[in-house]
Amino acid sequence: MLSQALAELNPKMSAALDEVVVTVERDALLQAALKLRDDPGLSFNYLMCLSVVDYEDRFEVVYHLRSLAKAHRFALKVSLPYDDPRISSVISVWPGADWHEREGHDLFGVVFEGHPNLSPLLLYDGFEGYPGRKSYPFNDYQEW
Amino acid sequence: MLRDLIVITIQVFALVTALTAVVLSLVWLERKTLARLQRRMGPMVVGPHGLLQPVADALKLLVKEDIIPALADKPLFWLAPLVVFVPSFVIWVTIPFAQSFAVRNMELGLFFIVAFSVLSIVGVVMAGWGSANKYAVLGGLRSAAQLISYEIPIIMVVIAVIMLPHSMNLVTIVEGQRAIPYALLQPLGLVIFLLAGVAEVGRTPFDIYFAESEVMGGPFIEYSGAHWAVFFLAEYVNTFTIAVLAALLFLGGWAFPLMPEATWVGFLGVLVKAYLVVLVIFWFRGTFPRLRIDQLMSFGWKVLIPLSFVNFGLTAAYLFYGLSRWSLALASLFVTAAVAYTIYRRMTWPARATAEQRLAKARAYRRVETTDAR
Amino acid sequence: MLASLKGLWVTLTNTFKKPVTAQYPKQHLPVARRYMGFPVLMWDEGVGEPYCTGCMVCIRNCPTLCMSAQMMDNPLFKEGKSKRRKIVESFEINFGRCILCNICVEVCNFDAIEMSHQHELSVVVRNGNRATLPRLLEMGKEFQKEVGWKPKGAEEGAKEEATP
Amino acid sequence: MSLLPLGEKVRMRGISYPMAIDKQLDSLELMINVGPQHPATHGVFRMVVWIDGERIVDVEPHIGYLHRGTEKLCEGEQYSQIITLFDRLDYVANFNNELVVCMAAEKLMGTEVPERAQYIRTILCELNRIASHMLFYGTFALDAGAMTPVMYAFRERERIQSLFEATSGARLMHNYFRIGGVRQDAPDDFAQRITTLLEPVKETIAEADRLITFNEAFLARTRDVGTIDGNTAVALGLTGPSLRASGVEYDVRRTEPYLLYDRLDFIVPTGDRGDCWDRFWVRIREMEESVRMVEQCLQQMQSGPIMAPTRRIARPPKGEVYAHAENPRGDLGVYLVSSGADRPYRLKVRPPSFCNLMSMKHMMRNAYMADAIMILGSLDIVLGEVDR
Repeated sequence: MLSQALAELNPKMSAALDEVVVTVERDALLQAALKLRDDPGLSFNYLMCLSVVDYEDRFEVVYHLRSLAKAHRFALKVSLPYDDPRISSVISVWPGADWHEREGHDLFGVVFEGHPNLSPLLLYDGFEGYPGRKSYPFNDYQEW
Repeated sequence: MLRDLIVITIQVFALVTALTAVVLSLVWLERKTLARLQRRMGPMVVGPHGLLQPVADALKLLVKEDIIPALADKPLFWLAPLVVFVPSFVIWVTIPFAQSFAVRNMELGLFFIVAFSVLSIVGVVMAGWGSANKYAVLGGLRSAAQLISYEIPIIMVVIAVIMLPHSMNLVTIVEGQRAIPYALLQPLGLVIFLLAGVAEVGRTPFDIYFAESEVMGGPFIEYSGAHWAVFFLAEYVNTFTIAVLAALLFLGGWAFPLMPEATWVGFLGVLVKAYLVVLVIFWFRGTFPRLRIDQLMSFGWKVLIPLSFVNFGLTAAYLFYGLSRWSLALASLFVTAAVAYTIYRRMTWPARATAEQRLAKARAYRRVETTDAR
Repeated sequence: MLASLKGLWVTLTNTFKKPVTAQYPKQHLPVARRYMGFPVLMWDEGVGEPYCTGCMVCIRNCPTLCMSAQMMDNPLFKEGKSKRRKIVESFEINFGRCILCNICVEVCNFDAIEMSHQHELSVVVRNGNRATLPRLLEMGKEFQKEVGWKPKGAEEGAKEEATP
Repeated sequence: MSLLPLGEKVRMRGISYPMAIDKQLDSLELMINVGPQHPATHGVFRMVVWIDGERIVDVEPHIGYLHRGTEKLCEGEQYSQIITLFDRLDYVANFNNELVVCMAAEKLMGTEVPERAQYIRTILCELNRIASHMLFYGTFALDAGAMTPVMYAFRERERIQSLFEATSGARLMHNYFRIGGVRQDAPDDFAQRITTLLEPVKETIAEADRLITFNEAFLARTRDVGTIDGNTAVALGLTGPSLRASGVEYDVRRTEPYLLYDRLDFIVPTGDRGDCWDRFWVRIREMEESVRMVEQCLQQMQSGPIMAPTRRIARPPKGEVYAHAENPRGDLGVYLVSSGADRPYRLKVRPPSFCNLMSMKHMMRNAYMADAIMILGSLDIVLGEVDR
């Protein structure tokens, strides 16, 4: 069903333990998201989690989706190049992505294009660097 | 002339001292009452059962640094506590504690009281504006709206009381209750007086203008030390005033049947009744959540004010047609009960019904689920 | 207003029940047997030395890095009085950093460190609560006396008694 | 008086423009900072509120005052140490938090948790839910201005926490669940203690109904305040009791039973209007259900092992997993990416309060200033979890 719905978007299917993982290209994300939400057979209307993972050579943005009506879930993945982490925002599809995307921008520097307000959420204004990334130094904090 | 002046000075001094003592006792009583309502102990350390705690509090407040915000409007900021404080004390000049136990027994005593009690609103609004704090402004505006609207039911109820003995003199009013306290004649009046009185002194459930969880003390947010202590004093004096007035106007004051007419007995009687009313006010505070400002206003204008007019009308009819006392008491009681039931019916009833429905729905869903599983 | 009257009744009935609070500085509520207070070092009465050998396993496992220790050769071992080849020379726990997580106790192979029942150790200085070896052992002896502590190796399988 | 003098440029909602003056009423919007230190924000949370009189025009929440970088810290800690960090996320529902991270790691390692451990976990999680909802009941009533319920609620919380102390050794930060089981077996008098504990809890829940739930003033304050309908709630990602109050029957315990919830008989109370009172009512009813669940668990519980045979240092295989569970505040998810080491490669927490707080803006539109406090209270946020 998933593969049918997303056929023209060139998805890569895989499975991780108990759930299906679908990877799509980043240009196809919005299209895929709309389809996932609006397809009556899928109706993934609930965005559970949006995480950004830093694999040092690439970023992966993972959307854990759930359909409340059909009671099924899966993970949608988008891979981003490390030096150009831009992705379209899904806030128009799932408004609940708002703060998750701001957090991803805050901690990882992933730019969610189309997000109305990517101001710092967890960090203070003017914080430099992206502390979520693996390259951010870990243990150089000072005890005050 | 000079002798008069000395006597007045002594009297006022005695009054202020007595009221301060009352306030200290009220502070202790409130803390203990609330603690017991909440199954705590309350102050226990300073003095036996924390009896000296209010004294310690007062001392602490007096030696505390008095901070004035840099942007405050200083004259207003300084004057506000006094403007709140003075009227609440001036009222006491005419409140009698026994037949001949008042600083000045005025013929228009009640008029004097009502007229002066309105003045403290100005002080609260001044405090709100003068503090240069947005929360204080909000609180000040709220207080203006609240206190002015709740003056009306109080005045209407007081008028209904005045009609019975045809006098504004508090001594005459109390003497008029020798046979039967007005609380039994006008239960509706007592209820309105208490509710509006609680709103007038801004205690829960009507403590909207200094609600801690919303405006964090409202007009008093920037006050500290002695300034704040003055507000505090005024608040408790006002509470006690409402209680004493309720005792005098409705509960028969010093005049109750089958008791010796000695002055000290009357004095004690008034005091006991006033403290009982105060306890009820504290009890309210320990039980009820507060209303929102618009709900407070609509409760005042749509419920209390019409009701106070009804109370007035009932009393007028009673006097005009010369009906029996019982008819007035019963009619008043009936109106009170009907209004209480209407509010219950409109608020609680639907909530209970929906709650039952939802639970039934949830239970039905569970039953299907379990049979499917098996 | 009937529901409000009901509410008034609830508070009124509670007024005449016994208060449930305790007057803290005067009255201390008992802690459970398992209560995890600050970690302390145990004292081996039989030999007269700490159980701790300074093996640093707790230090490596501590999530907040609040401890440090040093190991030395055990003089009693040379005399043949003790079976411990190495013994702790110095040990320091910064109680201000400790989060009372019990991990050090779990990883310890010698039953040398235990969560005591001590929990009232406030100080006014940041990092002002660093306990060194003598203090830790002192607290440990207190704790041993308080609960009748035995090393877990000795009471294997024996259950902890229920607590009040 | 320094209240925005006329003619000055004002910065509102990020845009700088000349003083907003309503031509007809000559009124202007007043900007108020609610928080970071405000009694009603339940922690260090700030919302900037623009009000027109008492009406809220706009509201902008600001979080992050408590950001400790838990996710990043987790990447540097062993799995056993991560549990201590999770205790500190949602610091009023510690057991539930520990459970999720343990579940994630167990799922990844394929560990089968022994039954007794599962029962102990279920009981403790449900008791913790009661404790957490008790806190909500008290503080929400306190927000509404009633000061007594908070004392009654804390009385019950104390009883529950004393039980936690006897079981795990700590009242709040337990560090009791382990990957593969629990740290220690429950004490001998566990069942008996819980039975004696549940009686006053039940009494307090009934008392809550009598004291405040159906109180007229409380109903006036909460009925039809901060309504949010089911579809909007789902779109905004609301979770937990706040979502169920809008009529969406989504409870992880029901839809994806973890622990032993498939063996227990319980109902999922839902509201229909999605207002503050519904959110309050749903939580009160959930406490009742939790009490019933604990009683059922006690009946079914048997003795047995409490730890699955695991290695001392957990090293989940390479892979990723998303585990979630129903916390008192909603659906707490943990996305765990493992590289096969003894530390997670990436650990993302999906905190329910975070998602609930996001929708606050939607509910507060056109509400009163006093309602804002009620709405914030009804969402039952814990800032430790929002900021992580």
